[in-house]
Amino acid sequence: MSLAVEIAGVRLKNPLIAASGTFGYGVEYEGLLDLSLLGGIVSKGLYMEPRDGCPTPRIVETPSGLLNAIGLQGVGAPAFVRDVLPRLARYDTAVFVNVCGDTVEEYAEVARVLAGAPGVAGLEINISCPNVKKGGMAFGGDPRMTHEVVAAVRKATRLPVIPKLSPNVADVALFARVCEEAGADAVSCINTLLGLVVDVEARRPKLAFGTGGLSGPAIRPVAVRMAWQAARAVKIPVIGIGGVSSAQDALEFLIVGCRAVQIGTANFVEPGVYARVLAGLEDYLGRHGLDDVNAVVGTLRFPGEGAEAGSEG
Amino acid sequence: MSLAVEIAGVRLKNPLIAASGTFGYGVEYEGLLDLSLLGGIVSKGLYMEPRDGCPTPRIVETPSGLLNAIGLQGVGAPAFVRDVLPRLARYDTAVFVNVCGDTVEEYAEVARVLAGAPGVAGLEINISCPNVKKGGMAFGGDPRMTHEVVAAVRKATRLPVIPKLSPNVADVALFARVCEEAGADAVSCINTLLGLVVDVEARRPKLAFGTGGLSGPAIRPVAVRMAWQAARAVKIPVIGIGGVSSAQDALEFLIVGCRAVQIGTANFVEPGVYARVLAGLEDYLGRHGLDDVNAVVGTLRFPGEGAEAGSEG
Amino acid sequence: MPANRDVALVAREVLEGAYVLLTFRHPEVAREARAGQFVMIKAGTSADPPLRRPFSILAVDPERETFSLFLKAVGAGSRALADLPPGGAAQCVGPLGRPFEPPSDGSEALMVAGGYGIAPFLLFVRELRRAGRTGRVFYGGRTVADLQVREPFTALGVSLVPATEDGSLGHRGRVTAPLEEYLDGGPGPATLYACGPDAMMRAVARVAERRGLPAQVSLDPWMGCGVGTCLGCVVRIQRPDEPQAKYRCACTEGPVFDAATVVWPGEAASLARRRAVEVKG
Amino acid sequence: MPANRDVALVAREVLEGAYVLLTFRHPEVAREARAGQFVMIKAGTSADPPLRRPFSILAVDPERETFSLFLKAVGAGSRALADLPPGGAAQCVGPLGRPFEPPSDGSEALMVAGGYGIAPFLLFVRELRRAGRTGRVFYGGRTVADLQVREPFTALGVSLVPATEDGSLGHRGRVTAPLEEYLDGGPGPATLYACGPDAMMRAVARVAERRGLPAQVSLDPWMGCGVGTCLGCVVRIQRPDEPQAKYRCACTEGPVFDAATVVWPGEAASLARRRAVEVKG
Ligand SMILES: Cc1cc2nc3c(=O)[nH]c(=O)nc-3n(C[C@H](O)[C@H](O)[C@H](O)COP(=O)(O)OP(=O)(O)OC[C@H]3O[C@@H](n4cnc5c(N)ncnc54)[C@H](O)[C@@H]3O)c2cc1C
Ligand SMILES: Cc1cc2nc3c(=O)[nH]c(=O)nc-3n(C[C@H](O)[C@H](O)[C@H](O)COP(=O)(O)OP(=O)(O)OC[C@H]3O[C@@H](n4cnc5c(N)ncnc54)[C@H](O)[C@@H]3O)c2cc1C
Ligand SMILES: Cc1cc2nc3c(=O)[nH]c(=O)nc-3n(C[C@H](O)[C@H](O)[C@H](O)COP(=O)(O)O)c2cc1C
Ligand SMILES: Cc1cc2nc3c(=O)[nH]c(=O)nc-3n(C[C@H](O)[C@H](O)[C@H](O)COP(=O)(O)O)c2cc1C
Ligand code: FES
Ligand code: FES
Repeated sequence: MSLAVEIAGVRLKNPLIAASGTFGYGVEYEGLLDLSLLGGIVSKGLYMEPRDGCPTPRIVETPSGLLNAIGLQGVGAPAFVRDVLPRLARYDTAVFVNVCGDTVEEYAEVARVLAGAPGVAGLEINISCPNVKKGGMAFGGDPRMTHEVVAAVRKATRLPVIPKLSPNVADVALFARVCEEAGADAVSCINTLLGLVVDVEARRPKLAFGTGGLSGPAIRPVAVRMAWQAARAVKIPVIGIGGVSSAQDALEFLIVGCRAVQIGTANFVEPGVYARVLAGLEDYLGRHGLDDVNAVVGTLRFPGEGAEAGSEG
Repeated sequence: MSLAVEIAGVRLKNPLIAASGTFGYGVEYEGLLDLSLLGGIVSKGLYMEPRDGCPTPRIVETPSGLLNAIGLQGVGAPAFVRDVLPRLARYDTAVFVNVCGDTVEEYAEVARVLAGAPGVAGLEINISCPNVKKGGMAFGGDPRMTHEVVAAVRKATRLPVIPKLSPNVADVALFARVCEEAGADAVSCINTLLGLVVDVEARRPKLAFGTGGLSGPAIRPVAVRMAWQAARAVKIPVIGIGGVSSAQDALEFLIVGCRAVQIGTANFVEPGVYARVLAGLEDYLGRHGLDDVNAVVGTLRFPGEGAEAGSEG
Repeated sequence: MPANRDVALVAREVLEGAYVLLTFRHPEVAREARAGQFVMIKAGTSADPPLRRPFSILAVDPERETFSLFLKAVGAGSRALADLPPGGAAQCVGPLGRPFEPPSDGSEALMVAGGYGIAPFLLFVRELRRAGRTGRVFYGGRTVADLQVREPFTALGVSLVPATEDGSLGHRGRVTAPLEEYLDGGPGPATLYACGPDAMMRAVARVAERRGLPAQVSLDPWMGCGVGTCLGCVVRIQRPDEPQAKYRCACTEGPVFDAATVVWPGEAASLARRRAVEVKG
Repeated sequence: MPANRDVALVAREVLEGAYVLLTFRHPEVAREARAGQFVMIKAGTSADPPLRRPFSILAVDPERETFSLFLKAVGAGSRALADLPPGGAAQCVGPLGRPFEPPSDGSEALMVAGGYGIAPFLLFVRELRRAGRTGRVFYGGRTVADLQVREPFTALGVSLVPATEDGSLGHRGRVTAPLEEYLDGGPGPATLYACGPDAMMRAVARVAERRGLPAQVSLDPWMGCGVGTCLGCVVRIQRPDEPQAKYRCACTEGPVFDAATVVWPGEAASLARRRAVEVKG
């Protein structure tokens, strides 16, 4: 039975990837689980410089979800290359780096720093970062800015470029197409939904920053819908993200057309989630008489339509 | 202690309104609760003609949420006026009607039918209906179509006109402003988020229709954020909707600037929800030394900003 | 009149095979419940899963103001109820739905139950008895563990014919076999009542149609609210005077329907066939 | 090495005042836990509330491979644990975090606990005793019901000084009062350890600073993951060699911190003051 998939020329031993910002730099889980179990890891978001992040509270629970405003606390790209990458080299898993920037130039610069480093499988472009030149509006909310960032990173590196789509848009398929046109090798879909939780006693937002990003099981139906829309819109692979914590959840994304799936918030809930999801995937394939996980990709039968284009795998 | 609020010239004895499609025509709850407890009721969506609705399954549970594709099963506006309105006249609660249409003309026609009927406090315009002339795209996803529908209803009636905003847009504030400009007296915010749940065994959507609308506690952080954005963008009142099932939830919407709050999915979960939420509101006002619920409207202190404009109440 | 209440678990008896007997205090349900009616109930206040679940009312004790459920833990909602600690809190509204109608004079009630489908028949047997009527229960399941509510019937002197697919109790095979056998024996006029898996209810409906007997089935579609507003529970029903089938709420117009009016999923609505049955029934 | 496991509730003892003692089987925690360490644990698998909760490890039984928690039900997560039926399932990872460090040679351990803050000190007392050291516990709460873990200490021959705000047990008032009284009596060198409400820990930190005593506090910020990846639990810490405070994860670099390095919320970071303390401590 084969669980291997290929994303943008990178072979993953299985379709499960740890999502950015929810798995640290990977090394935090060293003692707790075997990182080689994972198809891949996405580092937390990296700018050039180290960042302190937002004041606390940074996270608040919501019904079946999590709202966070961490503020991209991190060590910066150069320190990551120096201190973290060598430690990850021991594991048989693909390491993707989540690239951030205050400006288009910074994205390209981070990409260049990483392009030169050994052990990076690809770059995930976090276009949900606030654009400091445009008053903090997210790059990923505007098709033109999205194109500009992706094209700039594309120029800066030969590594696979994987923009991560924002769900805070009306038409995610449009943004997927913009990324494809700008030279992306794949897209990740989705980042967190913009949300607000109010502390009614204090009449302030519960998060120190104000608004935050909503993740977890609560958003899964929205994420699956968007991944489905994106997968229908582009030829490049789509990596599904949003509320995955079981094999069934992962299968939803695969069936609507994703080649791989990221697990985010569930890492916090259950450090052992990968082994359980992998076992569930194998069980599912076995029960359905399939010997390759790619055989389920894009097999959704939508009412009134034929089956979606099958996998090439 | 006063819980009364005013929306578009309509006085509500308290800020709690039953949301469209989750409270039937109100009369279904006659035996179970005292309808006069409610500030108002919004009927389920009405076209001119009776509708059969979607095949089953029509509803599927999601983590802390509900995904539905009912397909606006209903009796049609004329039958509502004839059979239901007289029964609701007995209760001391404001009756709003949720107006649907396949075309701009149908919206106006339904509005005219209702304008002539006694006992209608206002019209909520369901701009999330699919536009049959434009291949099924929702009116409420396009600013121009939104303007057209709202302006047409505005012309058809002197009743308060309250468009209900779709959350499936990038910038809900823009749509709120469009409605205000088109002559709306208030806006409801939000309708359901578009979602998809896959039956992985059958590799089809769990809903017979395919996609559906996500509601319930899961969406509350997104709904509160959008209500906050809408309330900052317009002068007309905003009615908050999304995942309310407690006084705290209702207060979140009031504090970010809503004049009233609708309760949807929670009607299914707990038919007695209104009495509990009202008691909670009174308790809150008491604890905070306030004697008017309007005093909390728009009092959010957002980090880096002054207090939002206080209430006029 | 149904009432919504926060209820406490008064008694809990864990049975074999994921079944459990739960007793709650709820005066209105205890006083008013009729056979075939149900409650919508949910353990605790977690929003996952969000909704209540429908369960038939197995028994009531008007003096203690309690009612009991016979519940099989199959998913998150039923498991949360089954795991309630004694004294644990649930939210409950009931009694809801349209009950079984007694058989017409002189007609014997033949009740066919599958698994937890036995639940509504205990109240029904008591109602029949109060009216001086008789009945007979055919009780089927996969194995003996699915047939755990037997004593209360036999204690009332009601004959209960068990059937299990694995032969571990009573007749080996489908429960409709002993039913047909009984009917073949040529008893007097009979009315069929069925509650259980869809396939079983369809089979009973077919028996009734073939033999020209009236039948009532208690459908169990997915239910979101139980009070007629979510429109999630609709089933296709075609009454004899209707030109075509209509979606009707199983929670308010059912769960008990005249079997001849049910348009079973996947089956073409054969109005003529149903009309014929209606005329005879 | 911490390990993640599905655990079953082995024993459950309900105490007064929403407190409960819970015992689970988890070999690694039972074997490796050190005083001040915690587990992240969640009852069942509902997604609401989604996350696990941190609880100090109260006691371990390496032979039975169990550990115990002393838990106060305050919200949905703790209540779900407190309501677990015997045999009920939880998900648990541990042992996590940085434990208390023993006092330097010749220094007496003065433990100050508020409410459930007593939990880490039972293991600590055992560790001290294994090292042939002594200690003394100051145990405060609002009322006597908040001071329920007393016998295990006195059974070990440790002196325990209770204090309640309502005077229902021991000294009436804050627990820092008997602590200061004891220190005023001029004992030998002492090291302070505090676990409890923030205000209490700050008060203990101030006592330590004023008297030039080393102190360790076990902070309890909100924790999302317990393993250093959500970055939700960060607290401001400024070490003597650092020019300014840094956000540090309480779950991996704490929960136990040198009190002199903690930048308490709302307090200006007074590095000079803290440096002075460091030098003396
Ligand atoms: C009137 C009535 C009376 C009942 N009486 C009893 C009784 O006495 N005892 C008893 O044990 N049970 C009874 N049931 C069944 C009981 O309600 C269900 O077993 C229960 O709701 C399952 O909930 P769950 O959360 O445990 O399982 P879930 O996880 O919700 O799912 C259980 C099953 O329901 C299916 N399902 C879930 N969502 C949908 C949907 N949207 N549409 C269609 N199918 C869906 C699932 O596929 C699964 O097979 C009754 C049902 C009805 C309608
Ligand atoms: C290291 C450590 C050890 C602990 N040991 C014990 C112990 O031994 N026994 C014990 O009873 N408890 C202990 N606690 C406290 C325990 O973890 C909490 O009581 C528990 O997490 C509460 O969860 P809940 O779901 O019951 O309550 P919740 O509903 O989550 O809330 C309880 C409180 O936490 C606050 N809160 C919720 N979210 C946030 C946020 N994002 N930021 C800040 N505050 C928030 C709420 O305002 C509320 O006051 C310990 C905590 C830590 C960090
Ligand atoms: C605490 C936290 C931090 C995150 N940080 C990042 C980040 O640095 N870069 C990024 O692209 N996404 C970040 N995300 C988003 C996740 O990678 C993921 O897209 C999102 O959480 C949805 O997936 P989930 O529902 O599985 O968590 C973060 C999410 C959380 C909860
Ligand atoms: C079953 C169902 C049917 C609905 N029908 C309508 C409708 O007819 N018209 C409408 O404007 N909104 C409809 N809605 C949306 C609700 O009115 C409300 O906007 C949404 O559910 C969010 O609120 P909630 O989270 O409190 O449920 C429906 C929602 C549900 C769950
Ligand atoms: S269950 Fe909601 S309408 Fe029947
Ligand atoms: S609790 Fe998540 S980083 Fe500490």
